[in-house]
Amino acid sequence: MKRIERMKILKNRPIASRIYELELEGDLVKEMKSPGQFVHLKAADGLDTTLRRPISICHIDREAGTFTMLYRTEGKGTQLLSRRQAGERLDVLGPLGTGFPVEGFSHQTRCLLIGGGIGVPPLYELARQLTARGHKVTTVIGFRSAEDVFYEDAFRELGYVYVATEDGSRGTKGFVTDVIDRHISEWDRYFTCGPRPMLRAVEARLGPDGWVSLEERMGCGVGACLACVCDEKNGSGYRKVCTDGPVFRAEEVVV
Amino acid sequence: MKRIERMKILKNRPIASRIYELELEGDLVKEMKSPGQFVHLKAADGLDTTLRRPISICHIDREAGTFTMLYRTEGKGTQLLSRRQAGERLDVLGPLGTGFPVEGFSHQTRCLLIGGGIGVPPLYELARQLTARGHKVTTVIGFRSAEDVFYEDAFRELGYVYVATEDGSRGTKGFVTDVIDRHISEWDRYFTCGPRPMLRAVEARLGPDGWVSLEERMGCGVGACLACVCDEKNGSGYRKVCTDGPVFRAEEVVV
Amino acid sequence: MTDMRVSLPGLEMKNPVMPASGCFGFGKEYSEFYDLSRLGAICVKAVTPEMRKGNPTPRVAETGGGMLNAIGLQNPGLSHVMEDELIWLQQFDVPVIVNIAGNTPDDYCRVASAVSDLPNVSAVELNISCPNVKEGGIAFGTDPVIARELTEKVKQVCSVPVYVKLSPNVTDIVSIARAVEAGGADGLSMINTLLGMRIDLNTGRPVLANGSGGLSGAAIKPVAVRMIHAVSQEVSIPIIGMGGVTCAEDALELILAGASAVAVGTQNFADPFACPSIIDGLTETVKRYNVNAISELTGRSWRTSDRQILTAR
Amino acid sequence: MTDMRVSLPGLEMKNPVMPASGCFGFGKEYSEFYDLSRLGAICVKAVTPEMRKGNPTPRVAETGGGMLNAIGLQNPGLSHVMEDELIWLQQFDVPVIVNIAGNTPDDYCRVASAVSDLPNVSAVELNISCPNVKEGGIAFGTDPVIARELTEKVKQVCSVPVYVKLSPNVTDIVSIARAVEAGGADGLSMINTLLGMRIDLNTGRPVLANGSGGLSGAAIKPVAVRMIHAVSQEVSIPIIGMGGVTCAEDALELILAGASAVAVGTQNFADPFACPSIIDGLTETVKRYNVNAISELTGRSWRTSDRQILTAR
Ligand SMILES: Cc1cc2nc3c(=O)[nH]c(=O)nc-3n(C[C@H](O)[C@H](O)[C@H](O)COP(=O)(O)OP(=O)(O)OC[C@H]3O[C@@H](n4cnc5c(N)ncnc54)[C@H](O)[C@@H]3O)c2cc1C
Ligand SMILES: Cc1cc2nc3c(=O)[nH]c(=O)nc-3n(C[C@H](O)[C@H](O)[C@H](O)COP(=O)(O)OP(=O)(O)OC[C@H]3O[C@@H](n4cnc5c(N)ncnc54)[C@H](O)[C@@H]3O)c2cc1C
Ligand SMILES: Cc1cc2nc3c(=O)[nH]c(=O)nc-3n(C[C@H](O)[C@H](O)[C@H](O)COP(=O)(O)O)c2cc1C
Ligand SMILES: Cc1cc2nc3c(=O)[nH]c(=O)nc-3n(C[C@H](O)[C@H](O)[C@H](O)COP(=O)(O)O)c2cc1C
Ligand code: FES
Ligand code: FES
Repeated sequence: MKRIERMKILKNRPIASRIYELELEGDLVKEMKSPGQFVHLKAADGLDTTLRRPISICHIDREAGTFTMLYRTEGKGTQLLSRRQAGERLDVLGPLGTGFPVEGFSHQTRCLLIGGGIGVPPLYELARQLTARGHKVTTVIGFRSAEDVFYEDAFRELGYVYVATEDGSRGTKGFVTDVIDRHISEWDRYFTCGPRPMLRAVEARLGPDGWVSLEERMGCGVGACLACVCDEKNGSGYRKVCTDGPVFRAEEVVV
Repeated sequence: MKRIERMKILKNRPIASRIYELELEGDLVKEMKSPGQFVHLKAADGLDTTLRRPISICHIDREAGTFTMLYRTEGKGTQLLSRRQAGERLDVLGPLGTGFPVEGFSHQTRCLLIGGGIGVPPLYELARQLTARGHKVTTVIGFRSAEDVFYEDAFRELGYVYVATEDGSRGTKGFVTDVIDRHISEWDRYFTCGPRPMLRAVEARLGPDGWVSLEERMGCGVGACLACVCDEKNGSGYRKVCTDGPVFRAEEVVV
Repeated sequence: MTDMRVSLPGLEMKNPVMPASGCFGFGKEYSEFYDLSRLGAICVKAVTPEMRKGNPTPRVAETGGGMLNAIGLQNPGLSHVMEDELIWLQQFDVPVIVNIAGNTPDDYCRVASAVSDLPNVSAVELNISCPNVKEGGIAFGTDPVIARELTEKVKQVCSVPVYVKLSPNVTDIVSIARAVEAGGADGLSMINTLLGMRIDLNTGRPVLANGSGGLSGAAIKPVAVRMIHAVSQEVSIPIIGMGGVTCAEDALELILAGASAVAVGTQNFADPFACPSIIDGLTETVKRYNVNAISELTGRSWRTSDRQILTAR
Repeated sequence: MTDMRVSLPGLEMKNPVMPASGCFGFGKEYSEFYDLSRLGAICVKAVTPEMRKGNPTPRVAETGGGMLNAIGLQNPGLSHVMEDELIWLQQFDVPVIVNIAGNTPDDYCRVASAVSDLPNVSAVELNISCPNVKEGGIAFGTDPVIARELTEKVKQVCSVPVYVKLSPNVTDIVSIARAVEAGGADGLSMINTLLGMRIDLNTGRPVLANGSGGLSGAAIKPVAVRMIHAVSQEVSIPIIGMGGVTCAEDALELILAGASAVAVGTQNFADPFACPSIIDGLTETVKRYNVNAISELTGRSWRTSDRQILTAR
C-alpha cells in the first residue's frame, strides 16, 4: 500500500538565488529508487495551500534514511516551504511517477545529462546512479546568471560538467544548446529536464534517442484527476505526467 | 491616528485547562488605559482566519511596555493562537472599545466584580485600577471545575475573592449567583463579565446599578460593519459592542 | 456505537461517505492507498459514449481556499469503461455510481442503459452541470424543463436508480431540483463546482487553458450548505451532498443541512486518505449526538425548531 | 511612474481603489486610521428611505477563506445619512458613492433623488442584490426586466451617474448586465456576496440568526474574476470590480479581467489599512507592466489574443 509520511526536516537552507536545499528523514526513503521520481508535498497545514506541490527527488541517501530536494521559491507554496524549519515535520506523498532508466544500457554508455534551472535537481541522483553503474556522465547545466548556479561541484565529482549562463556571468554565455553545439559531439544517450523551450531545443538537436522529464500542473499527483496530461506523439491520446511520467522517451510525447 | 502593531510575544503558556496566558510587548501598550477594553488579533497569517479575534486586555504593565491576555482555546483562531511561540510577532489592533469606568466614584466605593469563565480576565485589570484608586474590591469568579480556575491568587492580592465551581470541586458549589446569594450583601457598584445567562442572572439579582461587559461576534471591531450590535433597553435602536461597548451600564442594554 | 449505515435508492452504504466524481478516477489509484471496500460507495469519473480527450493543459489552478479545474470530461469512453474499469471494481464490496455526461439526451441514455446492466453498478449520476463543456452540457443543468425531460428519458432506459447532479450556477436551484424530482429522479447530488477563473499576472491571460473552470474545495462549502439546506426542505428524494468537505465536521455540516450521504472531492488530492479518515472521524464525532443512527441527523438544521443543544451526550 | 488615475462616470479617481459598500460604514471609523483623501473613492453602507434595524445577531460567521454576513441593511435612514454622515464626508477630497437599497422602486428613487443633490455625492450604486432582505430586494437582481425598469426609474430622478450592483447568484449575469445597461446604467458594480450558510455543530442550527448570509472574501474571488471577465466583454459601461480582493495582486487580477476600478470589502476587517496598502502595492506592481496608465490594463485578459508576456518592463 502507498502511504504518506510526516517526514522530519533535517535541513532547509538557501544555496543559490531563491534556491533551497531541503533534506528530509523518514521511512519513505526506503521506497525511493528511481532517479527522476518526485514527491508531492503539503507545503503548509491549513487553508493556505489546497493542493500539494510536486518536487523532484535530487539525492537519495538510503543508508542515512534521508533524501534531498532542491526547490526554487516561486509562489505561495514554495515560499511557505522556505519558512519551514529543521525539526518540523513535512507531509510527504511519494515517491511518485516513473523516473529515468538506469538499467539495460551497454557497458560504459556515454550519458549526456542536460538540465536547465530548476530542472537540474533530478539529474543529480541520475548522475550518481549512472556513474555507480560504471557509465560515463557528462552534464550540461544552464542557468540565468552566476548567482543562480547550484550543484556544479557536486556534478563535477561525477563527471565532466559544462555550465551555461544566459548573461555569461559563469561558464559559457548562452543556453545549454550553445554548449552542446560547441562542445558535445560524442554521446550515446541523453537525459534532460528543464523548461519546455529548452526541452524542445534539446530534442530538436539531439533527436529521439533520449529521455525528457516534463512538468505539468498537478492535482492529485497519483493519476486520478487527469490534470497533468501531455500529448502523445503518435496517437490521439494523452499521457499522465504524474504516473506515466514525468520522464518519457523523447519520441513518445510532444514536448 | 489609530494603528496596528506586530507586537512581540514574550510568553504564551497554558495556566489552566484550555486557558493560555499571552504576554505581548510593544508601543500600543502606551495607549492602553481603560480596563475592559479589548484587542483584535490576527491569530495567524494567511487564509486560515479571515477575521480577527477579540480578546480582552487582562493586565497592563505600562512601565514594562507589556500587556497580558488570557484566552481559552475554542475554535480555529484560538487554537492557532495557542501554537504561537515567544519571540514571534502577533498582529494586534487596539486597544478597542469602551471599558469599565474607574473614575467618578466616591471615596472607598465597595466594588463587586463578578466574572464567569473566560469573562474573568478583564476584571483583573479593573480590580488593579480600582484598588489603586483606594476602592474596595470583592471578586466573585465562577468556573466549571477546579481545573478551569485561574488567577484566583492574583485577585486575592487585591481584595476578597470567592470562587464558585459548577461541580463543587473548588470553592462554593454552584454559580456565582449562589455565592452572591449566600455571601454578598454589601456593595455599592457591580461590574460583571461572563456568559449571557450569567449576566442575566446577575442583573436580575443586583439590579441596574452596575456595568456589564458583552460578547458578540465581530467583523471589523471598530464600528464599521455593524456585526456586533446589541439591543438598547429603552428605545428601538442597537448599540455596537465593539465601540459603544463591550462595557455598558446594565440599564442601557438588553443582556 | 452509532449506526453508520445509510440506505439510499440503489445504495446500501456501510457509511455515508464516498469520493466525488472526477476526483477519484475509477478507483484504481486510491486502491493503492487503502481497501476501497471501506467506502460507503464509489462514484467514478464522468463517462461519455465515446472517448474524450478533454481540454488542453493547464487544467487546474489553486485559489484561496479552493481550486479550479477544467479537465473537460476526459474519459476512455463507454465501452472501455465497461470492459475494463467497472469490471475491475467488482472485486470490492462497495456500491458503484457511474457519473454520466453527454451533449444530447441520447448520449446520457446510451451510457445509462448500458452501465445499468452491469451487476456492480448500483446507480447512475447524471452530470447535468459540468461547467467545462461547451456544447449543451450546461443548459441541461440550468433549465428546469430540459432537466426534467432529460431525467424522464434516462429513467425510461435505466434499470438502476438515477441521481441528478445539480449545478450551483443557477438563480433558483430549488426549481431545478423540483423539476428533476418530477421527472422521476431517485435522488440528487449537489453541488457541482461554481464557475470561476484565475488570471495569470505575468501573461495577463487566464491560468487555465480553457479560460474558466470549476471552483471546488473549502471555499465553496457555505454555498453547498445553503443549497442543500434549501433543496432538502422542498423535495422528498434524498441528497448526496458535496462541496468543500475536508473533514468529518464538514461532512456532518452537510448532513445537518439535509444530505443523506456525503461525497468528498478536492480533499482527496490534499490527502489520499481523505475518505477513510473522514469515515473514521465521523464515526467518532457522531457519538456526541443523541442518535442511534447517523441517518437521524439528516436535515436536523431545519427539522429542529429552536436553538436547542444537539450534542446531548 | 504609471498614471494611477481612473476616470469613470461621475468619478474622477486618484487611483482605482475604494472600500466596498457595507465594509466601511460611512468612513468615520477608518478616518481614525488614515486620511480618507488617499482613497480613489468611498462607497458608503446601503441607505434606505427609513431607518432600518437589520437582523438579529449573530450576523457574521467565518468560513474557509471567507466569511458570511447577514447584517440586513441596518442604517440610520435617508435623512440622518444626509444630515450627518454625508456632510461629514465633505471634508475629504474624495468622490462619494451612495449605495442604495429598498423594497420598491420608489424606495430607490427617493434615496437616489435626495442624495444626488448633495455636492459631494458623485454617484449612486443600486444594491439590487443584497441577499439578506426578504421582501423584493433579491428579485431586482435576478430578473433582467425588473432590473432594467428599476434602473430606468432611478435614472429619471437621479442627477448623478448610476451604478448597478449585480448579484452573482444568477444563472446568467450577462443578461442582467445587458438589461441594466439598456436601462441607462452608467456603470456596474460586481460582485455582491454569494448566498451561503454555516451550521453550528453543537446546536445543529445555522450559525447566523438569519439562517443564510452573504459569502465574501478570498473564497469568492475566482467567481468575481470569471463574472467580470464575462460581463466586461458584453457591455460598454465600466465595471467597479469587487469580491475577495486582499492585496494589490488581487486588485490587478480584477482589472485584467475587465474592471476599471476595484472595491475592497472584507479585507478591511482583517486589516484596517487594506485600502491604502493596496493602493501603494498597486502603484508598485503596475510598474512591471508596459503601460503609461493603469487604465490600459482594464480587460487585458481578453483584449490580448495570445499568451504574450505582459510584464515587459
Ligand atoms: C514532476 C515535477 C517535478 C518538479 N520538480 C521540481 C524541483 O525539483 N524543484 C523545483 O523548484 N520545482 C520543481 N517543480 C516545479 C514545482 O512543482 C513548482 O515550482 C511549484 O509547484 C510552484 O508552487 P508555488 O506554490 O510556489 O507556485 P504557485 O504558482 O503559487 O502555485 C500555484 C499552483 O500551480 C502549480 N504550479 C505552479 N508552477 C508549477 C510548475 N512549474 N509545475 C507544476 N506545477 C506548478 C502549483 O503546484 C500549485 O498547484 C516540479 C514540477 C513537477 C511537475
Ligand atoms: C469584547 C470581547 C472580549 C473577549 N475577551 C475574551 C478573552 O479575554 N478571552 C477569551 O478567551 N475570549 C474572549 N472573547 C471571546 C473570543 O473572542 C472567542 O472565544 C474567540 O473569538 C473564538 O475564536 P475561535 O477562532 O477560537 O473560535 P471559532 O468558533 O472558530 O470562531 C469563529 C468566529 O466566531 C467568532 N466567535 C466565536 N466565539 C465567539 C465569542 N464568544 N465572542 C465573539 N466572537 C466569537 C470568532 O471571533 C470568529 O470570527 C471575547 C469576545 C469579545 C467580543
Ligand atoms: C478535478 C475535478 C474533476 C471533476 N470531474 C467531475 C466529473 O467528471 N463529473 C462530475 O459530476 N463532477 C466532477 N467534479 C465535481 C466534483 O464531483 C464535486 O462535485 C465538486 O468538486 C465539489 O466537491 P469538492 O469541493 O469536495 O471537490 C470534478 C471536480 C474536480 C475538482
Ligand atoms: C459585512 C458586510 C456588509 C455589506 N453590506 C453591503 C451593503 O450594505 N450594500 C452592498 O451593496 N453590499 C454590501 N456588502 C457586499 C460588499 O460590498 C462586497 O460586494 C462583497 O463583500 C464582496 O467583496 P469582498 O469579498 O471584498 O468583501 C457587504 C459585505 C459585507 C462583508
Ligand atoms: S495530477 Fe492527477 S492525474 Fe496527474
Ligand atoms: S464588529 Fe464591526 S461594528 Fe462592531
